[in-house]
Amino acid sequence: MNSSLLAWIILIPFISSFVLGALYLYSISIKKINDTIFTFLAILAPITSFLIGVAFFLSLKNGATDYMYEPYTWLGVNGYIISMGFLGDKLSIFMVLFVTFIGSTIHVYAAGYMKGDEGYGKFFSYFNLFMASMLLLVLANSPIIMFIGWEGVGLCSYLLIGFYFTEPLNVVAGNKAFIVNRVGDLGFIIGLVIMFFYVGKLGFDYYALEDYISLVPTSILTIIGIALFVGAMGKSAQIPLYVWLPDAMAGPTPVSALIHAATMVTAGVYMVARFHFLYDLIPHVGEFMAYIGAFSALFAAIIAMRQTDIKKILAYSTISQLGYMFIAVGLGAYSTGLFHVFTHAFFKALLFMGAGAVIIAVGHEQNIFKMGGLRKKLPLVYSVMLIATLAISGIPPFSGFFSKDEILLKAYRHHEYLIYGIGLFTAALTAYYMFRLFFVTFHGKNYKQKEMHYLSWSMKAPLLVLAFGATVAGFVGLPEVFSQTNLIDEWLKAYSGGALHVEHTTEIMFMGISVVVGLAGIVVAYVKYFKYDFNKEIQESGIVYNKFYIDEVYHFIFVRGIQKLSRFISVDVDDGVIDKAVMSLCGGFINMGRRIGRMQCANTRVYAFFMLLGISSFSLYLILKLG
Amino acid sequence: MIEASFISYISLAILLFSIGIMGLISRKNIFIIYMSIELMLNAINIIFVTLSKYFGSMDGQIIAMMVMAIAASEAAIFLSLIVAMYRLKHSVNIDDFNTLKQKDTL
Amino acid sequence: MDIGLLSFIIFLPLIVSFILLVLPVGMKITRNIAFVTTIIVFLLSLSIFFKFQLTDYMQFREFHPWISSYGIYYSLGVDGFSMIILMLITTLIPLGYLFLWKTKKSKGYWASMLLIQTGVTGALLSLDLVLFYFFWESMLLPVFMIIGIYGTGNRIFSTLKITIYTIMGSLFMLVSILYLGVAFYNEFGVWSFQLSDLVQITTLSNFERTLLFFGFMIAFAIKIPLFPFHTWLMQTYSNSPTGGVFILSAIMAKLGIYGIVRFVLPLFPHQYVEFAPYFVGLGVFGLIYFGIAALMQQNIKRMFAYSSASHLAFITAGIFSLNAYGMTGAAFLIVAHAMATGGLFLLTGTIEYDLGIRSISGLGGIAKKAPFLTVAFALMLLCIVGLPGTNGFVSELLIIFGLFEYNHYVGVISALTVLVAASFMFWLFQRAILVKTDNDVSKMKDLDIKEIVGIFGLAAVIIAMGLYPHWFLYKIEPTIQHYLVDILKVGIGS
Amino acid sequence: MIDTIFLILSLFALAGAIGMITLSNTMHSALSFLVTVFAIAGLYALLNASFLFMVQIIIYAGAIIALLLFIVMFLNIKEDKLKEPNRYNIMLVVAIILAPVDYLLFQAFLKMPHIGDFSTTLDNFGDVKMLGNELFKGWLVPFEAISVLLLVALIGSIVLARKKERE
Repeated sequence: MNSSLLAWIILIPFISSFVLGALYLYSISIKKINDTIFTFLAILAPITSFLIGVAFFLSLKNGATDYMYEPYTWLGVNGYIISMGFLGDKLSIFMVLFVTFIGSTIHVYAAGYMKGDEGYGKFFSYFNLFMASMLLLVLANSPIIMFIGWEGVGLCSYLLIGFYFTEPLNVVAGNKAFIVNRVGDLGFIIGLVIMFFYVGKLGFDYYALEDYISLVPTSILTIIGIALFVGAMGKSAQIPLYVWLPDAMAGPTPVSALIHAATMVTAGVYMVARFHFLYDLIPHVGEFMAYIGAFSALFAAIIAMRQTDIKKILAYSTISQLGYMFIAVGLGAYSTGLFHVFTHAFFKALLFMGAGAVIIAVGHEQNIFKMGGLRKKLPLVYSVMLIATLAISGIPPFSGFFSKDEILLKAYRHHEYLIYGIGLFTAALTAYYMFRLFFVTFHGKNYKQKEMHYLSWSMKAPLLVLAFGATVAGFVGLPEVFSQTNLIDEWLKAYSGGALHVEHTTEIMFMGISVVVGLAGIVVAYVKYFKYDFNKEIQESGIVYNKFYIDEVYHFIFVRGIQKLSRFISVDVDDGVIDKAVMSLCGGFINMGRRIGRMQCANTRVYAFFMLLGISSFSLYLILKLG
Repeated sequence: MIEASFISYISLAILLFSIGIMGLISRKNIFIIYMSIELMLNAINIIFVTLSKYFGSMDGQIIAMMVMAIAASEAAIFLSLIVAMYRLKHSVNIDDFNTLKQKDTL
Repeated sequence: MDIGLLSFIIFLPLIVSFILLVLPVGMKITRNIAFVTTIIVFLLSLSIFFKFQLTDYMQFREFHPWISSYGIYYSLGVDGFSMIILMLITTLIPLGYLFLWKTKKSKGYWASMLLIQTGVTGALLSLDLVLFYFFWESMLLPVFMIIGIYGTGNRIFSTLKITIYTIMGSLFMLVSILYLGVAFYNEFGVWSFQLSDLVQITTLSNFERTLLFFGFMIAFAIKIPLFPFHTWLMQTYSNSPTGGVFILSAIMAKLGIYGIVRFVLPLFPHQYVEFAPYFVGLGVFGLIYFGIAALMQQNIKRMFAYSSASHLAFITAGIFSLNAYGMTGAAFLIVAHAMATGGLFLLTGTIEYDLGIRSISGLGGIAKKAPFLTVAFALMLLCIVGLPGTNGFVSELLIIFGLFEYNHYVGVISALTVLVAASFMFWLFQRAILVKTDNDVSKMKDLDIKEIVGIFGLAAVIIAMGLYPHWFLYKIEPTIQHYLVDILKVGIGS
Repeated sequence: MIDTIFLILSLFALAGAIGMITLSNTMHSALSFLVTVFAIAGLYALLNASFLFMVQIIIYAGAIIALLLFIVMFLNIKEDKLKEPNRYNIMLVVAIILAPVDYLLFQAFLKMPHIGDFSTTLDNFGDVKMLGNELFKGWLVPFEAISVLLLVALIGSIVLARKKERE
């Protein structure tokens, strides 16, 4: 295989995005273009990328070495060179596969979801730009190139959250997402810079970094590790930078599915796995990361329990699931984390797409307490949502069970009992709030009858594909007790963090505990919400519903604080002190000028008199001087 | 006793020149100002002629003559200017001719 | 053709401008001919770019006696650093014309624009300090006229303010130049104001050099502007017509930076190194200070003024970082920022032209009316924000590298730049362009084809420079290394 | 003899000059200036400048002052239009200020190098013929320039004094 095809994986969606954008501008300002052209161009790109990805996958599977393609020198200063390069190793091709696969399905779904929308072409332009950025992030061979993709996905996230930009709330949400992500990027850049300073001059691609990273003292590595993790926190919405993700649900649902659930938010996890050689050297940072992940998981799950907006619930569950992934990668079990990324992508995308279908069907209503009883109306959506909900709740044999269980097991085996406990508890909460959503949406009694909107096949077909995926995705990482070969561990051997052999009985015991806990959550939800009475108006309130007022606190401290500071600087300091000082200096001169100006009375005789005075005094001086 | 020496002529010229300046500055009548200027020219001419004799060279006289020629042309211009200005403002007071003065100072 | 190419570039606009002023032609013909002139100049500078050799020497030298009794020569030359800025100027000015095309200004406006071009390119290319001073001052005059005649608001006062500010700074520089000339005469017995001669002066004491250093620095700091010499900027920007503010922000401010690198660094390397910490501190402080101040501005141009000040402070920090990363990054950010901020000012000018509004609260919902404008605005804004894929990112990254190398803490603080610009820029974008408000923007027209070609051409360059910066950077590498030699000498000496 | 004539002429000149600047009637002061002009002409004669003596009388007394008087009469200025308060005070101040200047000039001329003998001169020094020779040998170009100047003044005065049509 020619390694230059790696570049095409990225270029195809990029070109597609550019063409779509240009056509869209043409379409809205000059002559309308039929949507089918947009659809065709848009869907072609991720599928082509996917096929190229498959080709690389097969080639790597047959024992090919990692592909490396460096088309040109990106930057060369002071003799140190950073190349624009792409790396196709097992990790990146794994990511490419699932990103393009999920991306393709969601493209198809979006073609139905966005049908007739004014910004149809724009949507797909952004979507393909996102694909290109995400693939660049994944395929980059050096942290800097990765950062280009990293920011690119952030930009697309911004653009897509604020897709309906005439609404202030959407744009505010987009801004929030971008700025909070930028806080993370600040960390990322600092990490990059420090890394470049210490080892980057020996070469700044992953191979070189892996070779030389051990030259760096551990204290510096700790700083780098934490700084990069701050970047991951931003992108993957972990405490304390998670606040943007729930608001990001303002975007169209396919966006939430693709960007804010399946792919972009997992970039942080991917990044940590990418830098496994760094984090392997600093397990204490990893532990910190795991704790952040655990607390994020718990915290988000608690908030999700009381939310009423279907997408917000899913958003918090995303944060929670991302927390699990960070537990895994924090503890060095990168492949386990990526396994969860993989399964999560399926069931969370499915959940969002199902939710999107529901939202479309009931006419753009997102409050689950205004739905209810949709089981009969939307049988297909009902069944796929059930699969996805079971998967996220960790019920075997659906995919979520295997990955989540492996994470918990890893946590236990690393003697992180607190994390294990939190994880387990969160699993119960997850099952509870997901089934709360599920029951309220699809079951209940005394719900109002609603007029249903038609769902096109382009929306339903991807649901089926992903439902299949959500069911079977777990089997690529079967635990040892069921199968000798854990495919995903095998594939990502370098990232598995060392095999942890567990007694089969222990393993089965842990699985049992997980299942029991998950079922317990489901039972509670069943009792409370299966026959939920829609007639009794309950208004959710309280500190949990209000997300612990974190948004308000942030707003008060950061937004208000900086605005006050800004006003202070520009009004009080700049105008009040500096300009005033300058102007009063000027004023002094002007006053002096006025006084002197009075002598300029515009009377020639007076001028002559002054001239005479000058001559006279000069003469006097000469007389006195010369005697 | 004052004798007609070099320095006497010079002193006379200096005095006449000073009187010209005094007239120039103190008076407002444009004719008097004009005559003061002419007086100053004459004072300078005296100095030229004196120096001409002093150095035994004709140059001073020639310059004096040219000054007179210039004074003559000046007279023509100046007097026609006065006529034009008088026509404009009906005044010979130079303080009335202040069109160039900036009215609003800074 | 080589002989006189630079002179041709400098004086063609001047000559055309005089001819146009003398001939009884109308505004339209003046404008069209002026535009063609700038295009010719652009093509000439393009030929310089391609003929440019990869060395650190001054190229395309021109050397003629001017006031020979005082050793003042008409001496021109271009090296990597000035070449990149020359390209920038000659590219941006025709672009600006495309946007100013429809503003029905009089003939004098276009003639002044040509005069400005002569001033800035002359200052950029002259290697004789007196000649430099001559051009440095002469470029102020047309700006003075453009703001004073075609500006808005309290324009006369703004004009006075900028003029007095900059001339005051320049006077310090003039005194320093003369002092250097006299020192050279005392030491070598001949008069010369050539940069290459003046660097050989050895007789000056450290104290004198420090004073002279600050004499130059004040002039440049006012032009840039650095904290606390910045207050002229905000008022001038908000009262200038679009063309004036475009020139001021995109080009003239950059010449302040250029002056530091071209003259201060080789003339006073010791002082440069000695005072670098203060200027780096000032730069990083200015970055954050102006960035925060920009947040709450109500007037778009005023906000961009603060934004420019913020970036220019950052560039200053970059050139004082004393290493190749910072200086290369600064050179690149000069270009990136000039392009982006120039584009933004032109786009804002279009909005102002259509709607007559320049306060943020009076705008909103433009995106629906003018999609091309919105896309262009977004691209420029992303470059200002320093998004990867634009040249803004490359330069900011390099400067952060440089500052980190200079001092770890400063480097970490300077990384805040990724946050500062983003916050106010995106907020502005939200309020002024995207979100629909009650304001009436029905008069807003989208860009016409000329403007689209211009601005998207610029955007293409911005992105190309972001994706393949090396192709643009390798030509200035030898020059930067040459500057570093001066600094390294100091390092060895002390 | 010469000393006496000089004394008398200079007294006349000074008196005329002072009269010119002090008299309030323009007519009177012009006549007073005429006295000065004649006195200066006499001084020229004393200084062996016979040609200048004539020119002074013809041009100054005959042309300039006469023209001046003519215009003054022509314009017929009302005396009360020209209130000039405290002009004597100003003159006094100016005189005081001028004192050092005069003193300096006086000193300067006193210290001039003594080249020629002032009392004894050539016989024909200052003759019209000598002046003419000198003028047309060494000073031809300035002389011609003066003639052009006179022409310009002629045209200029006509242009200036011409009555313009109201626009």
